[in-house]
Amino acid sequence: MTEPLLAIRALSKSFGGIAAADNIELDILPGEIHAVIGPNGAGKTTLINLLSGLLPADAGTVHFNGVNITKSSAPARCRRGLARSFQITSIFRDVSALDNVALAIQAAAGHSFRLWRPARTDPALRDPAFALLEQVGLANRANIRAGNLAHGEQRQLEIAMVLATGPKLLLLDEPMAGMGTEESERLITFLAGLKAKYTMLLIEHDMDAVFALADRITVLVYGRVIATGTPSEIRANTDVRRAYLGEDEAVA
Amino acid sequence: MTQTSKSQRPQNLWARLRDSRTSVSLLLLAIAAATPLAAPALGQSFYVDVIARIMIWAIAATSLNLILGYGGMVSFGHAVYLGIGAYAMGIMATEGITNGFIQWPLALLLCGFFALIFGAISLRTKGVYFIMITLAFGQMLFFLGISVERYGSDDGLLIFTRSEFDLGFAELDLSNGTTLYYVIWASLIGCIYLSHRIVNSRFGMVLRGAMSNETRMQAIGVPTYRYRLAAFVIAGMMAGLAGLLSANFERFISPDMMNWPRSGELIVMIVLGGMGTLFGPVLGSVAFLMLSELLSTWTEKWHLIFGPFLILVVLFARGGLAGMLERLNPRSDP
Amino acid sequence: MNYVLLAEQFLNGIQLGLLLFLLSAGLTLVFGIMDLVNLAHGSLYMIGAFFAATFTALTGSFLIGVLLALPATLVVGIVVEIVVLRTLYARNHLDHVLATFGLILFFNELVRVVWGPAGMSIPLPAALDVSVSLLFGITYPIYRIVIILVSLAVAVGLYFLISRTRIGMLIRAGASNRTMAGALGVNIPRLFTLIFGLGAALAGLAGMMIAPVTQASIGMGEQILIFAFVVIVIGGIGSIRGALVGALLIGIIDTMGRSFLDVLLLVVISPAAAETAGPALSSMMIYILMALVLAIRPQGLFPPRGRQ
Amino acid sequence: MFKTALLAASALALLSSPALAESIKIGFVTTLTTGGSVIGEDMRRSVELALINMNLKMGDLDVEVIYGDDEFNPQKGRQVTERLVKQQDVDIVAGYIWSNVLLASANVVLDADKILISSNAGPSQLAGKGCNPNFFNVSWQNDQTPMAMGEVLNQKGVENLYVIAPNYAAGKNMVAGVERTFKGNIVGKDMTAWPDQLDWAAELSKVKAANPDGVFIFYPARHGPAFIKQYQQAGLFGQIPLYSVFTLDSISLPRFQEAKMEGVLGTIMTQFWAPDLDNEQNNRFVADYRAKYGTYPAFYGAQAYDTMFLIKSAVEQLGTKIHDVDAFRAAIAKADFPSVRGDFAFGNNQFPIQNFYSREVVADADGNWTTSIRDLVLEKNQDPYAAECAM
Repeated sequence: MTEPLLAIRALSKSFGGIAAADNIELDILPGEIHAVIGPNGAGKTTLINLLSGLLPADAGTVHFNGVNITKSSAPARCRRGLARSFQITSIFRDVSALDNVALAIQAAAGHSFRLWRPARTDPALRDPAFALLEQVGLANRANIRAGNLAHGEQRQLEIAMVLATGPKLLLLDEPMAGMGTEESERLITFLAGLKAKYTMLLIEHDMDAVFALADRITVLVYGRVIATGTPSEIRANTDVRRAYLGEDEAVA
Repeated sequence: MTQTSKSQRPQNLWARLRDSRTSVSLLLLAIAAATPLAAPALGQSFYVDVIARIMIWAIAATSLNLILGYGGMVSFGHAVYLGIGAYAMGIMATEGITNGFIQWPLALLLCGFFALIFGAISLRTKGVYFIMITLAFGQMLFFLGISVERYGSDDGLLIFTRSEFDLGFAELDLSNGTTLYYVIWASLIGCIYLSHRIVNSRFGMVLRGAMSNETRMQAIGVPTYRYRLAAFVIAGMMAGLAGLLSANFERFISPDMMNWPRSGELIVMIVLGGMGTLFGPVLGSVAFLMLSELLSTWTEKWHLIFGPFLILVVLFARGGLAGMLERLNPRSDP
Repeated sequence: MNYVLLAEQFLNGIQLGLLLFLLSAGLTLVFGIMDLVNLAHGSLYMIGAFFAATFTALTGSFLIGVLLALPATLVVGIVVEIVVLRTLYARNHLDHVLATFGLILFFNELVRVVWGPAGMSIPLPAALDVSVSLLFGITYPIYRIVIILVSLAVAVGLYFLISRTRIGMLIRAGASNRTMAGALGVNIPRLFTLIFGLGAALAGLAGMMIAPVTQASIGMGEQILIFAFVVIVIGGIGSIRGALVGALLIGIIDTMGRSFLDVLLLVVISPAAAETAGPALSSMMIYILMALVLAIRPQGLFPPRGRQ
Repeated sequence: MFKTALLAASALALLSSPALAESIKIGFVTTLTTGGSVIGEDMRRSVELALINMNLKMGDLDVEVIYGDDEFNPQKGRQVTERLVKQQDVDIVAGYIWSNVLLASANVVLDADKILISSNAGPSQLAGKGCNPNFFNVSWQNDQTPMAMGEVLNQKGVENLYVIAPNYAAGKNMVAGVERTFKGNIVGKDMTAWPDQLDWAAELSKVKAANPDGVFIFYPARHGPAFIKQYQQAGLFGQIPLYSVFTLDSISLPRFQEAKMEGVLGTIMTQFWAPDLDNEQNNRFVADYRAKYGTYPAFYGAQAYDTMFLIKSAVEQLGTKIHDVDAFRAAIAKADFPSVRGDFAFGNNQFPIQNFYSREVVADADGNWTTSIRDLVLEKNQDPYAAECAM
């Protein structure tokens, strides 16, 4: 069996007595797109926050590439190759799209204790950043202030930033949220194209996207994993249908 | 798409001068450069001192702007580094060390050291807690200054000998008012240029990024704390330079330099001038000090006018003077 | 160790602490709920003192003076909130600091113009102007006991207001989650004005209580304001309980420092050094305490739940 | 733009054209804002009164007084002094309430080779080794008044004394002064934060515990009434006698009367002057002051009044030659003027040699509280630092 890229063991987190992550066990295999689905409040975003280091876990361990990162800080995890997007777009709104990606490139290029040379004219940052913008289809918007981009463009920009950090595993928190059908479809194609290079953990409400992209799916309800399997296995799983799709009567 | 869109176009001089913020600021600096020559001829030598004092405050404000305007760190105890720089000089002068080559580096190192300690603790907190803990550190040193009798305690300390810079072949004589004036002027230019380099460097990008969206910054792998701390130390040392200059210029230092209203005034200058802009602190310190000078000669009750003026600035002049000047610019490409 | 002195100093600490609590309670609510840094809170303390002095002089009775000064300070607070502060809520802390700094300058000068530079004293009824013997040979100024009792009564009243009434429920909701309070369908602007007015009246009350001791004077608000900020930061912003604990802590530590530090220092350093180091260290102590608390608990001792 | 700048510059140049010889410009630095301005107001009133009484003339010269506000802050005091010396180009600088403000500002005036007259502050630093030919003091050296108080304490048989004073230059001098002459034990000493501390609960509890024969305090301006009030509330009034210097004066007594604190009547202090000191100059000063302002003048005002008449006497000797600093200095050093304290002479350090009296708080014929001279304590006293002055 393949060594998992990300191994989650007995991961727990609660807020004031309410378990948002309850003893989660999950393996993400190299090269797969693994979707996590579940109803609102199931703890999906909490899971990503725990994995990216934004929240400290109460218990359990996370191993990435064989290394225990349970106690690592968010920046340290990112530098190991664990990059994330946010459910609510998180970009630097006051500067241009290109500046955003250049900053992510800079972050990946080692320490930033360089206090003299102007960063905005540094080809070592600008060129790869521009290339990434081209890749996500924002090249013609490079010099627009990020806060002025359309919503969908901002989401694309965030993905460009995620890619700029040179990740091995992408943690994508509802990348299609708030997008129109056409935009979503383009993003699905784009993510599918990335599949060869990156492993992905995808949280998504858009079931079409999930079933189109995912190799495996995990279903989370009240912070607990109730099923993991291929899309067809999940589709057939009665627990899932009952707990998640709310089809108690229909199945019975 | 051409190469130029990837890197910001290097602006030519003319393009920069069209920016009214820059041109007004450069004009002010040029006036400052000409003052020691022109003022005595006009019988206004007093204004040489006024402008020197404004420039010293402008250096301090520039240093605070580095962390506040570009890093979002609202330090309410920044005047303390002014005090440390000044007291380091004053204490050494009292103890007979007048060699500037010893005084200045030691004073700056001391400022850096204190900024490192205070910053390391303060930067663990956020928001209002940060404002308050920096205030606390400022007050600690303020009370320390009050209590050390040997160095004047509450009454302050007179400095009888200015720093001596003997280069062997020549001497930089700070007891010559004009020399000191131009040292202050050059220091201000130097500090503005240094902050210009810093805020546009990779380091500056991290600082600004962490101000605008810290979570994102962490998520792209940047441990923001250490960059903030480094900026805090740089700003502390720059303020220390202002303190050194002030001690040489006024030849009198008192703990009051470190008291919290002084830190408040520094913040006022920055916001008044336009925070997060290169020349904002200069514009702000000119406006603040000139206005208080003018109003206080006009009426003793000047606070009655100045207080509401500050409130109006906050309410209506967003972006401060720099912002107002920017609005004067001819509309250029978006 | 002189136990009578120790007990007396403890009472002094409690008295200072409770006075600080009156001032801090309003500050921490305004801070915690409206997220407004109000440097001018001390000005309301000063104005309360001057109102009380004026009304006492007019009516000849301190009690009536206070009863008139309380609503007067409340009105000033409400006017300040509506005219200046209301527009500031959406702004950042920096703008708050700047604008309220302007308010301090304005109020200090205004008081000087209206009441003159000399300040005002408030005559107390003769019965309150003396000391009384307590147990074990402790004598204590009656008026300071009055301060303690009134402050305790206000603290209890605040506790009931906040834990038992609808307004209190809204205040608690606001302190832990502002948007939630909005979602409850509350008239937020009115709630804010109310809270600010309450804070102003409490600050004014503190000023009124201390004026017969120290006089009403210009600038009396600034030094105590810094104390109050230290209190609420130590206690945790937005927490009334934190303000109470922080205020008592600061009051007792400051008083004990002023009383015993020079003697304690004698054990380690020479008398001459102790004479100068004593006052310095006792002035610094509360700031050292605050730095320590924040270094260990960056959110203060009692951070309100649900706020990060 | 350039034209306006030029116009403005020439306008400024006009404004500050050098003073014509038919007037004398006096810079007067005092506290006109903040809580310290009660004293500044008393001084300014007395200066104005002096100007009226001399018909705005000193000899043939018109008099112009330019006030500077030190904002109760040494740094600001120094800056305003600088403005007076460099921008207004005054002929002489006078005033100064606070020792620390004077110490910060003195060398601005002295370096410009102008005459400096302190109308109140008398720090030891300028009386001893740091004495200066261009510096004159028209009040007293800080140590002297408490030295007189030390004598009074000895006469009263006080053995154990508790000392409380603010922790700044004058406060330290006052404590040093009383320690100089007081022969008993100092059983406790508290130096409190200045000017912020207005609540002495902790210190008063310590006094109670120490149970001394007397308490010595120095709390000028608004601090005095606050301290004494708390002394009463702590039940110490009538239990432990309170001996003060510069604490009960014509500024604070109306406050006590307002607060109905009968206990201060009869309190003894030491001073070089009192409103009822009987001489022609003082009688006129006090009567005019009361007629114009309705209250008794304080000693601050008396000193300011003397300052103006001292300058007048020098100008009358010099005529229009006031720009000759040496002659100006010599003329002032003669101290040939009618002083509100009767005889007046400068010692070698150019501080006054004068009498110190004990005085008592009394109610005058109309029931107003004031102070009245009792006994002569120190006769023709020179301060202890004069010997260190090389002049």
